[in-house]
Amino acid sequence: MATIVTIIVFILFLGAILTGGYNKELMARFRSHWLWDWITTVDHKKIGILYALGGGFFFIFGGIEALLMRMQLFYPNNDFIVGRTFNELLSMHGTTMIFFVAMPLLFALMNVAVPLQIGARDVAFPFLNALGFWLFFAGGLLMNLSWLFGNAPDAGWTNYVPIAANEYSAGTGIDYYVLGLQISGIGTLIGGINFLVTIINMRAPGMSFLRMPLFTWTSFVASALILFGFPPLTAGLFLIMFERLFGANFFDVAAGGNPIIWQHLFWIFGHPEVYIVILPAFGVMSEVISTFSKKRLFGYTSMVFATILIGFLGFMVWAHHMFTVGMGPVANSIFAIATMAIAVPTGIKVFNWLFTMWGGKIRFTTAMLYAVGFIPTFVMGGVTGVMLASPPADYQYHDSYFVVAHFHYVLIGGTVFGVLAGLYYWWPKMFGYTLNEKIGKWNFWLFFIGFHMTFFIQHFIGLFGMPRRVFTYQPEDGLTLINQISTYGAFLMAVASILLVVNIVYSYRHRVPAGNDPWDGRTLEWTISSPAPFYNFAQLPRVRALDAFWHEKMNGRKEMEPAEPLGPIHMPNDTHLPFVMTLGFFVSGLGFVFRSNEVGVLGLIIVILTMFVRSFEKDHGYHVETDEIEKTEKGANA
Amino acid sequence: MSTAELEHAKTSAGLPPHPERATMEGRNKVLGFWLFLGAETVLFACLFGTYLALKGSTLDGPTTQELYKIPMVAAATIILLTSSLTSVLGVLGLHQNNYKKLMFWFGVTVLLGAAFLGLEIYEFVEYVHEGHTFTSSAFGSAFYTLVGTHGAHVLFGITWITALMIQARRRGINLDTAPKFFVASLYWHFVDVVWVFIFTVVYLMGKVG
Amino acid sequence: MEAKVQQNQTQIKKQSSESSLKHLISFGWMILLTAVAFAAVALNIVPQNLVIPLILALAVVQVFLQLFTFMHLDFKKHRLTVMFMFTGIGIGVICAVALWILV
Amino acid sequence: MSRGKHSARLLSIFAILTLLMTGCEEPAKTVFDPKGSAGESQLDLIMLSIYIMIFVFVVVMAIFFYVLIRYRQKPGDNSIPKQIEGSMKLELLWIVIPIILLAILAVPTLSTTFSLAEEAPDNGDALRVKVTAHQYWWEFEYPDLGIKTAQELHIPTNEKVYLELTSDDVIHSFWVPELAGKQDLNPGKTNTMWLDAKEPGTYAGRCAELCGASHALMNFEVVAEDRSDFDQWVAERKNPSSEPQTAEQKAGKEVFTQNCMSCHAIDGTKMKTKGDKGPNLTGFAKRNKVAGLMENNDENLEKWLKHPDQIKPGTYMPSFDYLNKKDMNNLKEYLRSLE
Repeated sequence: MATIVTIIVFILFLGAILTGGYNKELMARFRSHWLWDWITTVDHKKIGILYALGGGFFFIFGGIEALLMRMQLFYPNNDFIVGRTFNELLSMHGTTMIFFVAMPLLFALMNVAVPLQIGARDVAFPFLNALGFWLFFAGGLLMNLSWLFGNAPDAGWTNYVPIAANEYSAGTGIDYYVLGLQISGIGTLIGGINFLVTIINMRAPGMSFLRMPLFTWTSFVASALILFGFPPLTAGLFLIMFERLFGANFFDVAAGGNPIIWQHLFWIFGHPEVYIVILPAFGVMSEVISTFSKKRLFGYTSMVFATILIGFLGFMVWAHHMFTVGMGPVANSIFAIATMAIAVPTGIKVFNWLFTMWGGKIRFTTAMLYAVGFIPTFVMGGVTGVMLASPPADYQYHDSYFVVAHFHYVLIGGTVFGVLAGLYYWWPKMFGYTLNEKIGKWNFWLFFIGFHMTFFIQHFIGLFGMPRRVFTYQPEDGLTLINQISTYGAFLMAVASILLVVNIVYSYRHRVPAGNDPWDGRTLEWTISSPAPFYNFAQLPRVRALDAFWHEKMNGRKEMEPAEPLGPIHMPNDTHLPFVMTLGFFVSGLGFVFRSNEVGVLGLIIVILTMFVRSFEKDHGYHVETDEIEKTEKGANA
Repeated sequence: MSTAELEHAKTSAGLPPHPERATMEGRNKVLGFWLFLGAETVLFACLFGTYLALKGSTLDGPTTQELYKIPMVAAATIILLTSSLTSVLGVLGLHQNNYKKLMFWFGVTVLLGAAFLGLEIYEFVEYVHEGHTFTSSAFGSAFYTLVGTHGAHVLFGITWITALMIQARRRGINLDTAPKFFVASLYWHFVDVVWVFIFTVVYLMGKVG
Repeated sequence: MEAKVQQNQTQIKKQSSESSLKHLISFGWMILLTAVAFAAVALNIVPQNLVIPLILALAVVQVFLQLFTFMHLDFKKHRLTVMFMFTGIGIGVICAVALWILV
Repeated sequence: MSRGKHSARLLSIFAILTLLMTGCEEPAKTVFDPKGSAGESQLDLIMLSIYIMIFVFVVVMAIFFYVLIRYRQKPGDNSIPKQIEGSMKLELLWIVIPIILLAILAVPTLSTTFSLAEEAPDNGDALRVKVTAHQYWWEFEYPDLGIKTAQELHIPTNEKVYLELTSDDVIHSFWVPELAGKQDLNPGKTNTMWLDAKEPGTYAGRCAELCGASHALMNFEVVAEDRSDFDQWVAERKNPSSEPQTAEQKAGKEVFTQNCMSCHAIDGTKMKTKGDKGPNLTGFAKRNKVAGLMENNDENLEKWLKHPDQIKPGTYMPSFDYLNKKDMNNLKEYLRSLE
């Protein structure tokens, strides 16, 4: 039966792909719908907005999961959500927040800002960029579907075997994790390659590497980390998939396997991942602090080299997540020293930010508040990170709430503050109007206070003997009130998050055009109109210094000197193929989850067919003519 | 000889000497593909590491020394190395804008790839008969995952190059197809490099013990 | 104009004949290195504890041959590509060795 | 040694603050009050790193607030500040100082790492315990003494006890906050660690690695006793009084043989099988806790026997709610007579 269905679906797909839809009239209706425009877009700015929407969407899920967990921990021996369900919540919360919230939100900012900052008309691979987004979204969707179909992944975001093996995690929960991450991981890898090539090949004339804005630099290094960090995850996920679906024996001790292999593969990926989500946030902070202090970034060159160094060292330290595994004192010592070494380039960054503000004229906009609030918060997360680097001390911290507190300081205090600063900062460039500053400030303070209330005391919860990932504690442990305070803080953060939504709605209703350069910016994105025209730059700018726009402003010019005469601009065509290809992956993922290998293979065949269609397609894009550009430019300036 | 070369030089006047890097799209594609190969390197390295960690866990099945047949591996190696040479000769054809040379050498590459794949499938069937299967032990799983992933790459390479040849038949060599051929040959060399490590790390080191 | 085209053509000719030879030579080297590796294992002519380092070294040499001749990598022209590729190889080696000895 | 405790008191600013926040609840098991030398050496390191980190944090915050207050834009001031590229001297300063601080932390880190990895001496004098973790209970075996017990690790005070840790199913982690940090228990691999207790007492232990539905409830206790008490415990364990005395207990033993024997062993009886799937129940009456979790009394025992799954979700112990009231009472009588 399954085979027949498979064949029918397959033929339908084949027909649809080859004919471009059998019902022309229906297709025409589809094509004229605004949704079609977003599904087929290859414009990096629109894809950036899609990433932001996707990240925001999954943030709701991750946030609700966090609140449910904090509610369960409000009382000792509470029976609100216990056992496996709690494990599902904590696994989905972690995985969602890292892969489907933090990464897409950073990708959103990277998509919006990086091509504009380097003076490029487009990214290197517009098609792949769209594909990357859709794959991320499909992966996230697939994983969250697990809530509807019985059971969710329940082995933590680290998904350690053997609890992730068939024997100890019955049902298909872990399969959603494996296939969801695999699909979105492919998307992320594609996105990373796209940014690397864009930054290497498509910089405007005069934009040498050492004139690139720091956000572009950190995006570059983060993309390189994606490039080399995601393959170990891909490999590991394949191993787990083979073990769960096809009876392989990588991790089963009885068959000669070894569960530690997964831990290594996961953390070889996992540690760079931490820097993938923190480095772009560092970049945002550098931009925001520099702009709102009206000063050039202090020690730009050392910032760049610190970023690169952090990237390199990020691959040498993964085993500090495994000090208690029993690797022996020699390996532990080596990884401890390597880990401590990372504190040096990170310290360089913090002091350079402080000295960028030193002697400046600081304006406390909401974006700047987040950047300023980031410094003490991140320093807290950083110093606890160094504390964790010491193996004997880590034997006490490991897998306790101390670790939970530490990485939330880094991930919220670093990444989330960075994303929020970036959103408030680039919002006008994305949509043409600014977010309301008054609500923004409320948003910041509530979030800031709620955050510290939730997580500061969690350091102590850990040192008072509470392991992480537990659904309860005993009344005699003496941890009740401290947990309750943490829960109150979590709800305060939820209120702050709602306030952000309120701000977005309010600012949209009362939108005032922001103009090209609302913040007195320093970099190229502020030289073009807000929102940016679809071709970005009518004429590619000639870059003459670091902070190119600021340089021109200081020399009495209002805009960049063009590096080329006005001429037709080549643009890529919109295409629905990334969506179709993603659909193939999604079908494949669902097929394997439901243990129907025919459907799984069918999905992959759809993917490969779409690849061929794309390869044979003669898609050379189109040209925007000079008079149309002139008209658009005039319209924007009027 | 000289007339033929002159003839070919005339046609090549339309294309620059390195057509794969002549356009921005081409340069992006080549660079992007190199980066992708960097990622693939790490992927294979992880599979190699897994194999090395598990190669001793043979349980009751045959050990590496009993299992591996060096003559067959040597034949496969020669075939794949030769296909690497033929694909580079194809790229030379591309650089000379010599359509026939390009098609011939890439055609040979595909055939050699298919021969390699056939040999590998034959080898796997043999092993399964000897009780060395994907699920028989951790060693079995790791072996088939590593070598099989490489085999899947070969299969994908064959399909890809064939598709490109069909494309070239329709459109000839131009600034659009040139980078595609170049990139496909990069992929093929990479698959070859991985095989160099497979015969070294898996087969030869397996024989040594 | 005419002369320039002529010059261009001879350049192309020269380049192609040269590189053809270059590729054949490096192919010869690859076959040779492979043969040595197989022989080292099959014929028992190398001391036991040196076999594995030897064949690994031979494999590494082959990688360089492939990268710099067959794959047309040129350190001067494609500096970033080379850097990325070698970073990948470095990280790959770390991963493989770590799994090998730490697990 | 005492430096650790002393430092912990110096940290009381934080601790008191936190205690105030917690309404003077006393945390039951804290890393800040170690009762063994492993925990003390770990606390020494923790305190050293906290001091260094507080120093760093204070310096950063001093600069931070100075900058924020001093350099805010005054209304009407539209001048352009001087654009500074950087300063070699300053940048070198914040490269060198962190390196020095890290070196200060690294040296004791390394020496402690190696001292905590010390293995049991070969002469056979040291007390060795084989710890095996199961979903969701702990098995403690004293190979040199021929004793097997569960949920309660008995150790003599002021002696280093060498643990050999392994797991029967998934990965667990052994943690007694007051005595020593964690060590994972991996299936198919044996890790070692040592701990000691300087004063007699009962120290709470936890599983620290997510191990399934009842990870939160996989608790155990370390009971440290003077050497003479410990020796007495060993003697009792070697000759337990496991034979039923009263009629009820005898009937209870009957119920036990029919329902429980295939999984649970009781030493000192002549039962046909010696179940090893569940905890060894020898001397059950003397244990502090039922299932390592609840106070060992009649009521809790019945709760556990009737619906273990409601207490520890996912446990392998089946429900014995089908036993009639009499059988249940007899079984409890018997279990509570095991000394």
